Order: sequence, then structure tokens, then C-alpha cells
Amino acid sequence: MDAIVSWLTSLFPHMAAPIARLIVHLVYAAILSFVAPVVVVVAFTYMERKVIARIQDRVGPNRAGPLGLLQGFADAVKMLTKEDITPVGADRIVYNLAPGLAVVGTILVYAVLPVAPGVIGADLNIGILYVVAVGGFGMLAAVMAGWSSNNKYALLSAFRVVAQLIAYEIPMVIAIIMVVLAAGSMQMGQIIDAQNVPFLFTLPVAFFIFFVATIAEIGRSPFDLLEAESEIVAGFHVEYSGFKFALFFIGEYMHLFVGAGLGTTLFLGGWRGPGASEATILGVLLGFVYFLVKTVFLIFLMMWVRGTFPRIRIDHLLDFGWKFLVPVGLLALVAVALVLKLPFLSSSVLKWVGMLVANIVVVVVSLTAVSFAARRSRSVALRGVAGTER
Amino acid sequence: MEFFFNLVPLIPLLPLLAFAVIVLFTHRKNRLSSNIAIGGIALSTLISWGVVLATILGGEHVQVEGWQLPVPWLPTGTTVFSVGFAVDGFTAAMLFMVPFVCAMIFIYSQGYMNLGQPNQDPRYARFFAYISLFAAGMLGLVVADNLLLLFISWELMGLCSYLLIGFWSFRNRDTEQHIDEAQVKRARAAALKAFITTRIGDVLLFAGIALLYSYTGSLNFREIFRPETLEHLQEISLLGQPAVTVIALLAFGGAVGKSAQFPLHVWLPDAMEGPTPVSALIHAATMVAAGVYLVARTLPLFIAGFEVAHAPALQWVAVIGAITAFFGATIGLAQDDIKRVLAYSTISQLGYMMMGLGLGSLVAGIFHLLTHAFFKALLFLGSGSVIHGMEHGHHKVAHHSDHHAQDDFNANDMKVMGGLRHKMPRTFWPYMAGTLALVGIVPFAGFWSKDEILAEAFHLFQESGSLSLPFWVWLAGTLGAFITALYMGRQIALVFWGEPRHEAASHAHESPNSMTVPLMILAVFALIGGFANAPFLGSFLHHFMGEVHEASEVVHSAAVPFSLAVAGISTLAALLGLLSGWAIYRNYRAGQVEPFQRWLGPVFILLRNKYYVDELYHLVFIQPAVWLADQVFNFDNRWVVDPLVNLVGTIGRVASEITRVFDTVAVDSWMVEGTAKAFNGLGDALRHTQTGRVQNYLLVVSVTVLLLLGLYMAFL
Amino acid sequence: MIPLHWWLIVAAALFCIGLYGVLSRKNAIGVLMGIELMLNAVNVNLVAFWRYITPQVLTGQIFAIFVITVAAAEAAVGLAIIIAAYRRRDTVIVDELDIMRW
Amino acid sequence: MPVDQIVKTVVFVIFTVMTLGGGLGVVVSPRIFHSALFLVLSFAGVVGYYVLLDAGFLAAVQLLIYIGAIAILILFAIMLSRGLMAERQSQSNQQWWIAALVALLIFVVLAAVLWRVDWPVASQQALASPSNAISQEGSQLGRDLLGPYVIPFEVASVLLLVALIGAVILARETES
Repeated sequence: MDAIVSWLTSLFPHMAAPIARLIVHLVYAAILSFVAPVVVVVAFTYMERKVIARIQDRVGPNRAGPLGLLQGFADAVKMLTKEDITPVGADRIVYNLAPGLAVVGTILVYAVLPVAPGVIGADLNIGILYVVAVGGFGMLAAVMAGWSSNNKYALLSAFRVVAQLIAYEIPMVIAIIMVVLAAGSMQMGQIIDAQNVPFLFTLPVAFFIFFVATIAEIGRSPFDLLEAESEIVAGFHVEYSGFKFALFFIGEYMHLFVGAGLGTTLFLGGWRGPGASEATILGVLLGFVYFLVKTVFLIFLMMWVRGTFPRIRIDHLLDFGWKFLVPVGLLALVAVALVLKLPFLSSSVLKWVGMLVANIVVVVVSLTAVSFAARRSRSVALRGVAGTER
Repeated sequence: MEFFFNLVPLIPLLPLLAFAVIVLFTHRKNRLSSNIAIGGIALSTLISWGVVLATILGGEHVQVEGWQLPVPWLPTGTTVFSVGFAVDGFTAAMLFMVPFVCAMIFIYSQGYMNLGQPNQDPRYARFFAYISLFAAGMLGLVVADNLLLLFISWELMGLCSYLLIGFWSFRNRDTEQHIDEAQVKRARAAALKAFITTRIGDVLLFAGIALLYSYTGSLNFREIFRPETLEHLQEISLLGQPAVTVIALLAFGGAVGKSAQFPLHVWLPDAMEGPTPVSALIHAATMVAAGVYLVARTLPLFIAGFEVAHAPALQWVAVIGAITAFFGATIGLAQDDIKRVLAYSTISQLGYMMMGLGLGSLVAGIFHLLTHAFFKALLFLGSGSVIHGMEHGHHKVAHHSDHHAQDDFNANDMKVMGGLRHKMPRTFWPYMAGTLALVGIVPFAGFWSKDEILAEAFHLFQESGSLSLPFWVWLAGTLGAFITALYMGRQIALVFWGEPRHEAASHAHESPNSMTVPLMILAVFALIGGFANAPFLGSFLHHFMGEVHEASEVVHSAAVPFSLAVAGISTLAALLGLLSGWAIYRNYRAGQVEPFQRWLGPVFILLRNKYYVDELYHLVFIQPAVWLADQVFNFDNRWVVDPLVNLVGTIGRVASEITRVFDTVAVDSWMVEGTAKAFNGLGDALRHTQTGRVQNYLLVVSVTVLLLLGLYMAFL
Repeated sequence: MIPLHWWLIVAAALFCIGLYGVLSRKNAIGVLMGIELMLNAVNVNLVAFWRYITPQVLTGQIFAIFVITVAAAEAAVGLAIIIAAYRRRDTVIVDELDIMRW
Repeated sequence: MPVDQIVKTVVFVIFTVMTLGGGLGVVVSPRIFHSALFLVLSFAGVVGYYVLLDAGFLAAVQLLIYIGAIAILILFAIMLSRGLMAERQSQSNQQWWIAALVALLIFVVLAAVLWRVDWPVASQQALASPSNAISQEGSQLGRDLLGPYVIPFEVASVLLLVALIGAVILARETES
């Protein structure tokens, strides 16, 4: 980005550097807020439908355009031409604010997402903390929507949103803290720089927790309890239609992208790859390609998960978050912190190995504990059955 | 030998560890628990004696300069509270005595709490945990190199004393059949009394420590006692006095509470509601010694800026000590309870120690503390053995004939004993040794230490002329010595001579070895302990610990020459007292009016009732507090049927209280009545402001803030 | 730079608004929100003092962090109390929770 | 007045409107849910303040704790106790006018006092050039919290734990 700025100033010698910077950032912001959503939504709805269809042995969209590629646009047209409804008794202002907030909350995260070498809205030195902090807006939007719709199901969904998002925000933060510990910084650029070996390989537990928590935060299957059709119809946006619903929809897919993008940045080395560098245009483009490939891979993983697992029950969901992910995360956090402080792990290679070993130990320990608990509860259940028989 | 210094932190930590282990893990296994406790204190004793030896061998370098181990503890913003350990001659002298006496008491407790017997105490393990913690507190206090750790340990002991004095108030009503309700109540009251009374002193001490810290920024003894620091403290004026004097007096306040000096002595006699080993622990090695230790440790603060003879803080110490010494001794004359006599004797002896310190002599006070610890532990454990024997006899009697089972037999009452020297010889002889030591007969330990204090007083009195303060101190001490001998004569005559005055006494028998062996060991120390500082052996303690405060440049300790006159007078007084006490009571028979009562009349009643101090406190502090609390309760309680009835009732009650106690203190009844009315009316008026609505209250707060801000504005 | 006085006065205003909320709201949750406003006002003050008076040491920020911590704890406990009161007495109106009256 | 001064002032005014307007909304809004949303607005204004004051870390923390946690929690509680507060009924108690008066007076007095005091503001130079503490804010905060302020830090952690447990116990359904 600095390169573009200097290029601009060389092009227009009279332009002051701050103004050039401002222009560049404004353009970037405009791309993020207007172009990216459309592209993201169209591309990933198409991808999602194709992938899910393949998993379910179907073909998926194939009518609109070649290979159904235009399906997304068709959907968009359909959605925008629908009637815009506001339910009776709804809290009008809040009701109308909520969809916008849902999108804005996600776009705010894009600001610190490094999509290519040197291309980042603002490389804050508290970048990752900012991401976590801004995440609250999405929750707020869902609560506002759920409350203002004056609909029982929507309200129930709002409850679920709060419960689920809080429950999974904590393990996610724990996973992020592990990354921050390993990288020694909260700044996105430095986190990427620290990944000579992607953290996926040194902190697999953190990645697992982050991945699961991200799916839950986005509210995708199997954690899509917020909008479980069979239980609460469609959740907090049940009353929305037309453009406002489209906003929620866009928000969700952008959240998907940003979640995967964060996963890429934190665990897969971001834009890093052979040849990617800030120095040349080609390097930057290469970096962007690497970033996209990794992100799309993560998104594909999420779709895979969605196509494979059935939706789980709300209490199981909360239990899984609080009673499994959080303790395992804390355990791993302590283990990683200890390993990083061990005096004899002086070189970075040794540290990577140490972290990996610590993670494996944590996995073994927690799996053992889980299987032990499961066996015990099963035997208790069996004994209970035997008792009733007698 | 230097190696032992590295183990100093372990001295308090081992008993602490024993406490933790017992409470957390082994409290279900009684024998194991008590063995852990004894093992902990025994190891502490070994280490302590190693340290003592190292200190002796280390020569003047260690004894005066001391060895230190600072431990940074609490970072608070920019400063760090550090706790640490230090050993010098003084500490070493204490380390010789404290863990050893504690260990003796621990071993004795195993027998006293009836380990393995059917009547073993149900909270046996808990008891050992508590006394371990108690010992840890005292040992931490002794090895502390700063006031912070000292205060922590101090409070730890306060807590333990509460738990232990009230030990028999915790009863499990589901599992125990025979619960002595009166005892439960007494124990509970005594525990509360001890805790609250000493708390008064603790608050003063805490205030003193806080003041000291705010002026000097340090709590480390060595840093506080630097001449520059002391000078700085003298220059600051506080309440018209040099700050150092105020701080010293506040610290002394703490010592008054802990060491049961007049007027905060009331808790100590009641403290014997706890098991006897606890009494021994409190009276000899730990709790009360802490106060004396504190004064001795902070002695430079008391003197700084003045001549020794004219330091106001020090004079207070001397006066309070002298009053306590005399006062405690006289009360001891009229008590029937064997432990109560000893308790008042402790108070009196503590007065002697304070006297010694108040005369500016560290060695005199501490020497007496050390010897007293041995012989008072001995006496208490001996009395415990006697009581134990009596209870045994009582059980036997009750077992044989059922109709005796329900009489109000009190195993502590000396009047029901008698002639026990034949039944319990192994208790009797050590007890005699302790008595002689307490009374101060050559060559027993008490003689040397008491004589040292009196010689000090005498010496000062000769320097500053008759009718000066040291003269009165000396007089009180000498008179006190006579009275001490008198009541001890009375006690041994009542307990060990004469005929048994109760069946229990005639069936009493000797206690188990675990109880008598510690007695014998302690008896040896009661016999020879005094030689540690005997003038004809070169006044060893003087060289050993006399100069620990030398660095402060205010305390100068030179041994006062042995004065035959002083020694002669006090020995004569002691012999006279002991023999006359013994002679008068030797043939005392059950049911007789006591000889003293016959001769002293109302004075005796006054003494028996401890100068009515308890009643006075009850009247002046407790009753108004309770009464006020009652009133507040009534204001607040809307279900009071008729406030007027209540008022009348209160007036009536207050009036009757007044008439009841009119003889002792006159209280203006009009005042009380008026106050009651005023309070009641005020309450009636004010209760309407309690709307129960938080926001109303906050509004009032806000308005007040507004007014204050307005005032501030107006006068800015 | 914006003068320090502005910050302080804005903070004072926020504080007084919060105070008014605490004093006047019927709903216990409203009272709680007033308290949060007041705490925020304090934080603005602390941070402003830090920035303008002692920018070299972070004491002001650290205090603000502690205030936030306390605020979080207070909100959690406060809301728990409100929920509990709501369960027991079926109301969250402060005036009706007056069993501590004379 | 240089450009960035004007920008800063404008931004300050915007945030002030958000903060104070939001605050006013909190205390006068007739619907408690709206109050809570106004509270979010007010918090967001304070976030802006922190950014203006170069306290980026605090801004993020404010966002995370106040908006992400406290405001959400309050909304949650409001939803839980729904239906009791009849909509549109007055949200103020009888003493509201005294309260308003007192609050206003306190503000006037406070403002007067604050205005008069000559604060010992650091030199212009020190203010203008971002000090080390500002640029290294995050790590410096960490060091301070685990260094000189470790005791308050630990106490705060204990406080949070206690609050956590206390809140759980208080809000728990009593099993009957």
C-alpha cells in the first residue's frame, strides 16, 4: 500500500503524502465495503451449493448460465425484488438498524485482514484484539434483530445467539492468545512474519479450537442453532425479507470469508508462499493468490463439515463449548506458555518442536480424560438401566 | 555451623507444614497427626538449637550484628514489602527456649488428650494442628527481621489462641453424648474475651506499625534502628510528642494486650478454659512472651531521644509492669482454682518482665522471660497433671458409687485436693522445683532472673534518689515477690499437703509417662536455667545478647553488679512468704473459712473478685454496647409491639442494673434515662428516613456531595 | 491538541447524566446502566489525565483497566442480582424492592 | 489552525455528540431496550475518545468489554425480564425532577471547578511527540501490569473469579 502511495505521489507531484494516503485508503475501504461483499457472496454461495451438492451426490445449480455460474446473480435479483416487510408491533428503528449493523460489524474486521503483502487497511499493533473486540457488533445485530421483530422465535434465537457466541468466543480468544504468545505480537503483519512454520503445525490444538469456534461464531452447521429451521423457524431474521434479509445473508458470507481469512492469517501463514513479497507487484499478486487459495481451502473445509455433520442440540453445543473447548484450550495455553519459557529451548526450531510436543500431550491428555468420563457416564447409564429393569 | 543459619526459615515453616498436613490430609488419623506435630516441632527444636550453637560459636560478630535473610514479598507500586529472617543473640536466646518448651508441651499433650484411651478427645487431631500453627506463629515472630512478618505471626497467634481457648466450645452434637453445656459456654466466652481484648492491643500495634512505615518507609528492624532513622523520628512531632515516643507507646499497647498487662489482663485468667497444655503454651512459651518480645525488640524506639531513666515511653512500661506485678500477685492470693492462681502469677511475672524492660535493661526482662517460660510451663503442666489425676480419681469414685456421679465436682478446685504428694510423687517433685523457681529461692532459675530485675531497679533507685520511680518499682517488685511466695505456699500446701478433702483426691493417681517425663525435663531447667546469667558464672547472657541494640546508639546495656542486699531482701521475702503460706494452709480442712479471709475480710473479697475489673469493664464497655445494640435493634425493628413498653422496660432494667452495681460505681441514673429517651425519640424520628429505596439514599448522598462542593466553591 | 478542560467537562457531563440515570430510573437495569455511564466518565477522566499530564507513565491507563475490570464484575453480579430478584419477586422495579424499609 | 487540528476537533465533537447523546438517551428513553442500545452508542463514543487520546489498547478493550460483554449482558437481562415493564409506561420514578436538578447542579459546580483549575499539563513538546509509552503501549501495559502493579492485577483476577462464581450462584435457579 505504501508502494501505491509513493507511486501516486510520483504521479502527481503536487499531492501531499497524507492526502495520497487518504485516497488510497478510501479506495481500499470502498473496495472492501462495496465490491468485496458482492463478489464474496456470489462466489461462495455458488461454491457452497456446488460442494454440498457433490457431497450429497447431486449436481447443484446448473441452469443459470454456464455450469450455473450465474445462479448467485439470479438469487440476488430475486431477493431484491421481494416485498419489504416490517411486522406489526416491531420496533421500527431497531428493526431497520440491525441488518446494516450485521454487515458493518463484519466489514470492520476486514480493515485489519492482510490479504496480500503490504495490503492491509490498518496494521494496528493490537490488530487481533481489535478483531475480537469488533466481533461484538455481530452479536449486537442479531440481538437487535431478534428483539425488534416482535416474534417469539426471533427472540428465542436472540437468546441462543448470546449464549452460543459468548460460549465460543472464549475458546476462540484462548486459541488466539496461544498464537499471540507464539508470535510475540498482536499485530497481524508480525504474526504472519513469525510463521516460518505455519502455526497449524506447531499449534494444532489451537487451530482445532479456533476452527470449531469460528464455525460456531459464524453460526454454520453443525452449530447453526441460531437459525435451526426445525426448532425456531429461521432464527433472528425470520421476519426479514428482501433487501434487509439480503444484508444478513451478505453479512453471513462475509463473516465466513473473514473467519477463514483470519484462520489463514493466524495459522496458515497468511499470504506467505514462495515468491510472495512486498517488493514487486508480482510478489504482491502472488501473495494475494496464496491468501485466496488458503482461505478458500478453509472455507471448503467448513463446507465439508457442514455437509457431513448433523446439527447438534443446543445444550450439547453449550456443553461442548464450556466443558470441552475451554478447559482444553486453557490446558494447551498453559502448556504452550510453559514451553515458551523453558530456558533450554533456545532456538526457534526447538521452540516449534516443543510447542508441537506440548500440543500432542494436551491432545492425549484431554482425549484420555474424555474417554474416561464417557466410559464412566456410560456405565452409570447402564447401571441406571439395570436398576430400572429390576 | 554456619550451615544452620540457612535452615532458619524452616524453624517456623516446619510446624506450619505440620499444621497444613494435619488439616488437609491426616486429620482422620489421630496418632499419625500428633506424631507429625511432634515431629515438626522436634525438628524445629533441633534446628533452633543448632542455630543457637552456631550463634554461640559465631562470637560477637553473629551475636551483635546478626545474620539476615531478606525475602522480597509484595511489590506495591514502587516499593516492595519484604519479609525476612534474622538471627542475633537475642533471637538465639529465644530460640533456645521457645521450640523446646513447645515440644515438651506437645509431648505432654499426647498424654493429656488421652491418646488411645476411650475418653480421647474427639477433635484430637485438630488440636495438634492448632498448637502446631500456634508454635509456627511464635517461631515466626521470633525469627522475623521486620515488623511485618512479626505482625503476621502475631495475628496468627491471636487466631490460634481464639481457636484453642475455645477448643471445647466446638462440640458435635450428633456424635457426642456427654456435653458439658456450661463448659461450652464458658469456653466460648473465654475465647471471645481473649480475642477481643487482645484485639484492642493489636489495633494499637497496627497503628504504630503503620505510623512507623509512613515515616521511615521501612519495617526492617535494622533499618529502623539506625541512629539516623531514630533521630529523624525524634524530630517529627506528633500530638506534642516526638513521633518515636508515640509509636513506642502504640507498640506497647499491643504488648499490653498480648502480654496481659494491666488493664488488658482480663483475658488471661479466663484463657485456662482451654485444655491445660494450651494454657501452658499461652502462659509460658508463646502468646504472652510475644508482647514482652515485641517491647524488647523495639526497645530503641522506647528510649530514643532520652536518658534511660527519663524516657517517657519507657517509664510507662515500667509503671504498667510494676502495677501488673503487684496487682496480679495480690489477686493470686485469693483464688481457689489451681490454674487461676497460676494464671495470675503469670500476669504478675509478666509485670516483672515489663518492669525489667521498662528500666531499660533488655537482658533483665528477657532473662526472666526465659526462665519463667521453663518453670511456668512446668507449673502449668504439673497442674494439668494434678487435674488429670483428680479427674481420674473422680471417675473411679463415680464408677464405684453412682450417687456421686452428679455432684458438682470441680477438678480444678484446690479446696477439694490435699495430700497429693503421696499419690502423685512424680508430679509433686517437679512441681516443687517449679514453685521454688517461681518464688525465687537460690539456686533455682527464678531467683537469678528476678533478682536481676530488682537489682536493676535498686541500682537506678540509688542513682536517682529515693521516692523516684525506680524506688516504687523496686518496692512493688519486692512486695510482689513476697506475695508470690505467699500464694505459692498456699497452693502447694492446699494441693500436696494435708488430708485429701474429697474422695476424688484420695483416689487420684499418677499420670502417664508422656505427661510426667516432660515435667521432669522441665524441672531440670527450672533448677539450672538461672545459671545462664548468674553473676558468679560471668553473666553469660549479658555478653550473648546484651549488645544487640548497640547499633542504634541509644540502648546501652551494662550488667548491673550483683547486689547482696537486694538478693538478700528478696530471698528473705520469698522464704518468709513461702513458709508462712505453707504453714498457714498446711492443716486447712474442708469447709473451713480460709485463714486469709478471716484476717483480710473485705480486702480478701475484693481480691477474690479480681478487683472487680471484669465487672467494671462489663459495666463501662460491654453493657452500654449491648444496650446500645439493643436500642438500635429496636429502632430498626418495626415489629416491636409498643416502643413505649420497651422504653419503660429499658428504663427499669437500666435502673435495676444501677442499683445492683451502685456499691462499686455510681452512675447517674438521670443521665442514662435521658440518654435512653433521647435515643428512642431520635430513633423514632429517624426511622422514617429509612425508606428501603436505594435511590432515595443515593439522592441524599448526592445532595450532600453537592453541598460540600458548594462549600468548596464558596471558600476556594 | 484539544484542551484538557474539554475532556474533563465532557466527562463530568457524562458522569452527571449517569448519576441522573441512577437516581431516576425505575428499572433496576436502568440503574445499572447509569452506573456504567458513570464509570465510563471516570475512565475518560483517567485516560485524559494520563495523556495530558503524565504521558510517560501508563498509570492512568492501568487504572482505567482496573476500573473496567471492576465494571465488568459489577455488571455480572448486578445483573445476576436483578435476575434473582426478578425470579423471587417478579419485578425489577427498584421502588418495589424495598423490604429493607423501616 | 492546522488541518489535523480542525479534523481532530470535528471528530471530538462527533464523538461527544455520540457519548453525551447516547448517555441522555440511556437515561430518558421510555423503553429500556432502547436505553441499552443508546448505552452502546455512548460506549462507542467513548471508544472514539480513547482513539483520540492515543489509547488504542484501551479503545479495543472498551469495545470488547463494554460493547461486547456488558452491553450484551444488559440486553440479555432485559430480554429475560421482558413483559414486566409495560411498554411506554414512564421509566422514571417520583424523585426524577430532584434528581435532575441535583445532577445538573453537580455538573455546573464540577464544570466550574474543573474550569478554574490550572492543570499541570505536560509541555506542548512532550504532548505532541508520541512518547515511548504511547508507541509501545501494549507491551508497556503488559510489563506494568505484571511488574509494579502485579498485586492489584492479581486482586482484580480474584475479584473477577469471585464475581463469576457469585453471579452463577445468584442467578442459578433454586432447585426445589
